[in-house]
Amino acid sequence: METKTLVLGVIGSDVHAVGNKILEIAFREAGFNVVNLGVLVSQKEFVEAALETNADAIMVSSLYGHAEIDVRGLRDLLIEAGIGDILMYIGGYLVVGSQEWSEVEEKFKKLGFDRVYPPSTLPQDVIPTLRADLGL
Amino acid sequence: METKTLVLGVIGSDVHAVGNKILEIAFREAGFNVVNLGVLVSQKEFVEAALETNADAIMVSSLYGHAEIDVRGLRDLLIEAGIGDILMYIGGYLVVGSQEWSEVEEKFKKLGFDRVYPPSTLPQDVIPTLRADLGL
Amino acid sequence: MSIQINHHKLDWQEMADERHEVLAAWVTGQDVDLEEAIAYHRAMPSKLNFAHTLTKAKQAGRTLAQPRAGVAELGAHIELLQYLQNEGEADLLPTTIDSYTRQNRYEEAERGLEESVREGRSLLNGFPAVNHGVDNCRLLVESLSIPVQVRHGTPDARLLAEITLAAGFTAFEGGGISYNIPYAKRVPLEKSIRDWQYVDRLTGYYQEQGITINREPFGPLTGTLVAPCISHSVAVIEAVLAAKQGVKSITLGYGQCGNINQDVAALQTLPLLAEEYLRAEGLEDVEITTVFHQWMGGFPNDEARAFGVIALGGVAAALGKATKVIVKTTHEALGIPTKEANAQGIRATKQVLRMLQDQVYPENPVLAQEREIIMQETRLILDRTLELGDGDWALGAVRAFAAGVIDVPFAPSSFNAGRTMPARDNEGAVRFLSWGNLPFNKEIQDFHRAKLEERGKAENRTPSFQMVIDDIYAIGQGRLIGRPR
Amino acid sequence: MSIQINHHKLDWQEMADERHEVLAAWVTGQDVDLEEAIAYHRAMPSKLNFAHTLTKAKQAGRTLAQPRAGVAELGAHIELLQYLQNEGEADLLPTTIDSYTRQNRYEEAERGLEESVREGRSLLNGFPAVNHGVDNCRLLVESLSIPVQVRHGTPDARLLAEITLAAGFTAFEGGGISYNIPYAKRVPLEKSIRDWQYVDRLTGYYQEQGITINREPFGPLTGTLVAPCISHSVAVIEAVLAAKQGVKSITLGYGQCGNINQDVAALQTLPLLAEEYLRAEGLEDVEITTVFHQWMGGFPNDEARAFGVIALGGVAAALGKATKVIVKTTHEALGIPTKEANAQGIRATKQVLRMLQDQVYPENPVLAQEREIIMQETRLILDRTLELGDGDWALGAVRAFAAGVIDVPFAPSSFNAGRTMPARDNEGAVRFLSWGNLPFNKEIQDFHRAKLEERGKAENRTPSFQMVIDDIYAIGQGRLIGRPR
Ligand code: B12
Ligand code: B12
Repeated sequence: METKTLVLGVIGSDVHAVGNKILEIAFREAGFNVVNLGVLVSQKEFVEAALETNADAIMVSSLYGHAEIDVRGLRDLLIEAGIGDILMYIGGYLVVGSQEWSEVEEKFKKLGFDRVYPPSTLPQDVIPTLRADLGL
Repeated sequence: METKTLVLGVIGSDVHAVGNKILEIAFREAGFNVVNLGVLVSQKEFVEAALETNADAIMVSSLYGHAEIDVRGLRDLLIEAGIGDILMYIGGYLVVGSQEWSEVEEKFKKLGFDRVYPPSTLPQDVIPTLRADLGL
Repeated sequence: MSIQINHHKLDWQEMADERHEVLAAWVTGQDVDLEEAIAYHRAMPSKLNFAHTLTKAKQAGRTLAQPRAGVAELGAHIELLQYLQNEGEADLLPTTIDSYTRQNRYEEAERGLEESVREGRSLLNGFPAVNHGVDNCRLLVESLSIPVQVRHGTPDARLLAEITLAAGFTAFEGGGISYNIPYAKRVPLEKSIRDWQYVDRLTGYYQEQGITINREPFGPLTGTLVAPCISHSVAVIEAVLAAKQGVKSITLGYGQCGNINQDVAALQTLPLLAEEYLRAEGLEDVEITTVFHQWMGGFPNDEARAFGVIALGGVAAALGKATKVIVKTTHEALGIPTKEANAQGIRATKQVLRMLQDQVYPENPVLAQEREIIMQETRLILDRTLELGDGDWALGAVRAFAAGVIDVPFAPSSFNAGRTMPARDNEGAVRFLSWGNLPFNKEIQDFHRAKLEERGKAENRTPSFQMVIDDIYAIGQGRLIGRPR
Repeated sequence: MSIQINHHKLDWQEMADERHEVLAAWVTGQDVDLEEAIAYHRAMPSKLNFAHTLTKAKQAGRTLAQPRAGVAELGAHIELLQYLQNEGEADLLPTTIDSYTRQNRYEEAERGLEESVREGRSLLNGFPAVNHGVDNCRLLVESLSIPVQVRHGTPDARLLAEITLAAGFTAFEGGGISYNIPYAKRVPLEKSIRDWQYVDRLTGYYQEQGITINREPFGPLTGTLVAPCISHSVAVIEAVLAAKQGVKSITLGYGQCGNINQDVAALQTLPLLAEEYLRAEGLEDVEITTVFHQWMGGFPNDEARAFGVIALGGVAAALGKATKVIVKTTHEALGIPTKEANAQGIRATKQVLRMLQDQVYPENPVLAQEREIIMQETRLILDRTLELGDGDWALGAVRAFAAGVIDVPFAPSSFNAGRTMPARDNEGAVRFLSWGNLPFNKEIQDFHRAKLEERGKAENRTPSFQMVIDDIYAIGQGRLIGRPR
């Protein structure tokens, strides 16, 4: 079976490292090739890593509430880099405070994400969908 | 100075005794002559005690939520007994559950009470008003 | 009062006339058919049996959570209990009975029920089970997947017991002392004890047919500054009285006083004392479990503060390894809680219970001393009680109350001496400012005196009734000890 | 990295150029006038002084409650803090700084602030104090009647300190290790320690002028299964480093682990260890107080359950006699809390604190053993650290992290070895499944091994990383220990 490559990271000035480590382990155990950029990852680093590793998907985390500001333009950078149609997920505490989830989801879909996950997400909630989206 | 007499009691099938004991002590310390009927007091007992002691006011407690049912007709009994204009207060948890206070107050004023007090009432919140109402 | 009572087992045959009379007191009584009821119980799954669930928890060292709840109308009551089961994650359920039923005023209950149906809100403060009758109660029992208990405060609960046990309830709260002294004014103890012997004998009859019904004396009594020795004495007497009638599953209760050491010590000593006195009567095959009541006195109005009180109750229950805890709600000081508030109280409590379930409150000298005090005080009271009864616990109880040898603070009953005055010591444990006629020896008297002097010194005032009043309001005002400000 | 650091006091005169540079990093820096600031502090009432309030609490044996809170816009932030002061009844206030400021990205903070003003809601997760500048911050300080502290997570907080101290803040959280290892990825410890020596030296300068500013290393680190010996080691090193720069009021922190004995033992040992190592450096006139952080890891979504976690934190803080407790909210797992939720967290906590304030957690052998373990482990780490630093704590800290002698679990920093693996034992205390290079002796190693084997046996599985993952999710899922189901 084909091994798909995921680029993983926590965007912006965000240092929440625990969920990131757990996702890395879980995706690896699920058979993915995981490139974990860790915390404090810039948009540029995401794009470069995806290019370099010929990644199949980008998994963005944001826990600290600034995602809205941090992800703006990321999809455009990917398009510029020629990998505009790469699968991209985001998860975590995406806004400051709590907002209606459907609004949050819509907002981040507009910002270029294929799927948007709330903070209570467990790895096993994502992996089946991810497999399906990657045609596995 | 004149000593006014208060008839005190917890009406109906209600056995909450602690507030009643505290009110007795507080009213006595404030210089009133207190006739405390205790808990489980019927309407008839209130009327009889008021007549016998030539009371100046009746202080009804109800904590357990059935006051609405228990006090109906008490004012009429007092009128029948010829002491229809006696001052009458009620206090405690007057309805089952919590309802808008202004509604509760209005309901019990209609039922013949001159003043209506919520459960968080402390003796010192009542005594000045009582003095004034009794012309002391 | 001419009733002659003693603690011996009632003769089931001789009770026939009395049962007939009891069942005739309200129309629903005629639906009670004991043999059919026993068959009904036999067919019930064991997960619905209260005693069975308690035994499992006791063996696992776990504390179960049980709310209080009851509304007038059947459908609404079922909905309420299902909510507490599913959303509240309760381990055990209650059916709290309304206050008219508690006073055997079934007509007033009927009126309250009718009005409640008409107005679409409960005008009763509980579920009038007698008025609903056997079949309706069975609908309730069958709609739940965990055991359910009758909780009330009824001096004469004979009819209520007949109906609810026949309906498949597997646990029944109350006792001849604990449901009289705090809940009545003029009911003689001879009468209430005898009426509860009826309930216990009925329970014993079920037991003889292999159906275990759990019985639970009401531990907290007036809920207000009741020192452990008082509630423990009542609990042990009611345990002995119940066991004499053939009851085999007994849960003994204690209401949180607020000092963690005292609360843990109280929970640890309660089954020890009960087993000691049961053994002395040759009653060895009774399973004793414990119930801890979260703070039973006045609560803070503020819901956040109330959560603090509730959680602290959960802490003491878990550290004291109570078999179950009766949960309060954040609406306690506001009125009968909504089902949401009730479920929240359970969930907050369960979080605390689970986080502490594997932790052990370490043995230590302060705890040991507290245990020792409770054991000594309770034994002094109980031994004097038995002496007064010439070896009979039922007689002894009546005479002990008359003599003030047992004396419940703030109780409304005229058969309670009301000569003790409890107050908190400088660490918040409940002690005696006056012990009235409690048969304390000099050592114990000195202990209480010293403890309250210590507090007096810290507060720069002489211990007096003002301390008691301050203590009654304290928790509602956000503190444990009513210090002068 | 070419920075040469040591633990000696910085020369104030020699710092002039550096200060100039720091103040030039953002336009608001130019408003800092130290002499004027000192006069401003002198004129402030003592009730606004953080250190003063802590001293009083420590003397009275009371635990104070402090929330976390910060929004972007000044007016809204003032309103928030006033609400927490008046409705929340906070004893101490915070100003939580946003994450851009923490990374010295003042331009992004400016943009976030502007957008927040435009949208009428905070797009920043805190208050960008640098962007607001001295005068605006003073408006804040002056609008409050209790002391306020800067709380953040900034590896290089020099400008933030200059501005907020000049503005009348009297307490400043953070330290060269505790605000680097959990909060940064590529900042060398030499740099952050040096930058925090600047902050401490600045604080020391205020102190020389008679103005006491409280300093507080960040105790909980990553907030996730951090055993006491790790956070205590960092706390003691930062205390020594701060005291060397002339800081006289230091609050040392510890984040709740969840086992009451371990938590109480941690709170009891923290000041003992700090005073021991300060004394060894001849730093005797430093006042050490303690801060307990309610559970810093993942929280339950459900608010009622969260109240349970919060209250249990209050219990440990009170029993451990922490000088203050940092309060969580029921929105912890939902997002930044509303002011109402924040106030509720404080009130629930204060109810618990007050009900326990006069109670003493009794001395006992389990607690004594827990203390002994923490003392031994921490001393092993600290003594090895000092050895690695050839007697210099700053150098020692850098080398200890490089060697994994101090090793914070789950830390994002590349200067942290990341070789330890913590897990709960069978009673929920945090132990080590792997201790990496922590300089534990055989006795301690055996202790941890035995503790985890005991849990493994109870769960019928071999201790492994799955236990760690289970433990991380456990509290959020309603339990302390991540047992298999
Ligand atoms: C531990 C913690 C910290 C630690 C982090 C240590 C570290 N370096 O890792 C410390 C104390 C340092 C910290 C700091 C801060 N924190 Co913090 N922190 C937490 C906390 C309590 C737990 C996070 C955690 O580890 N959870 C456990 C892991 C396993 O879960 P997770 O991180 O949520 O990840 C899971 C899911 O989210 C999901 N997921 C995550 N990413 C992705 C991506 C994809 C594609 C998918 C499919 C799924 C997915 O899967 C993961 C695994 O199950 C949370 C609140 C909570 N959850 O209870 C707050 C929280 C995240 N923090 C918050 C904030 C604001 C901060 C601070 C700004 C300020 C502060 N309060 O002090 C700073 C920010 C520092 C910075 N620059 O980033 C807020 C965010 C608020 C918001 N967005 O509205 C929270 C929610 C707390 C709160 N309610 O205020 N924090
Ligand atoms: C202790 C207590 C009990 C004890 C009573 C022991 C005893 N015999 O005294 C026990 C455990 C036996 C008990 C039983 C019941 N209780 Co109860 N009890 C309480 C509790 C916790 C405290 C009451 C108390 O002593 N407060 C301290 C005293 C000093 O305050 P107080 O009684 O409120 O009195 C003050 C004021 O109300 C005011 N006041 C009172 N009367 C008057 C009159 C006048 C004229 C004025 C001016 C002022 C005034 O001044 C008093 C002094 O400050 C309250 C809840 C709470 N407050 O936290 C529930 C509460 C009163 N009980 C309640 C209920 C429903 C019951 C039960 C029906 C069922 C049950 N839950 O088990 C039974 C009823 C039995 C019966 N037939 O009456 C409900 C009432 C609900 C409602 N009305 O909506 C409450 C509010 C609890 C709840 N939230 O469910 N209870």
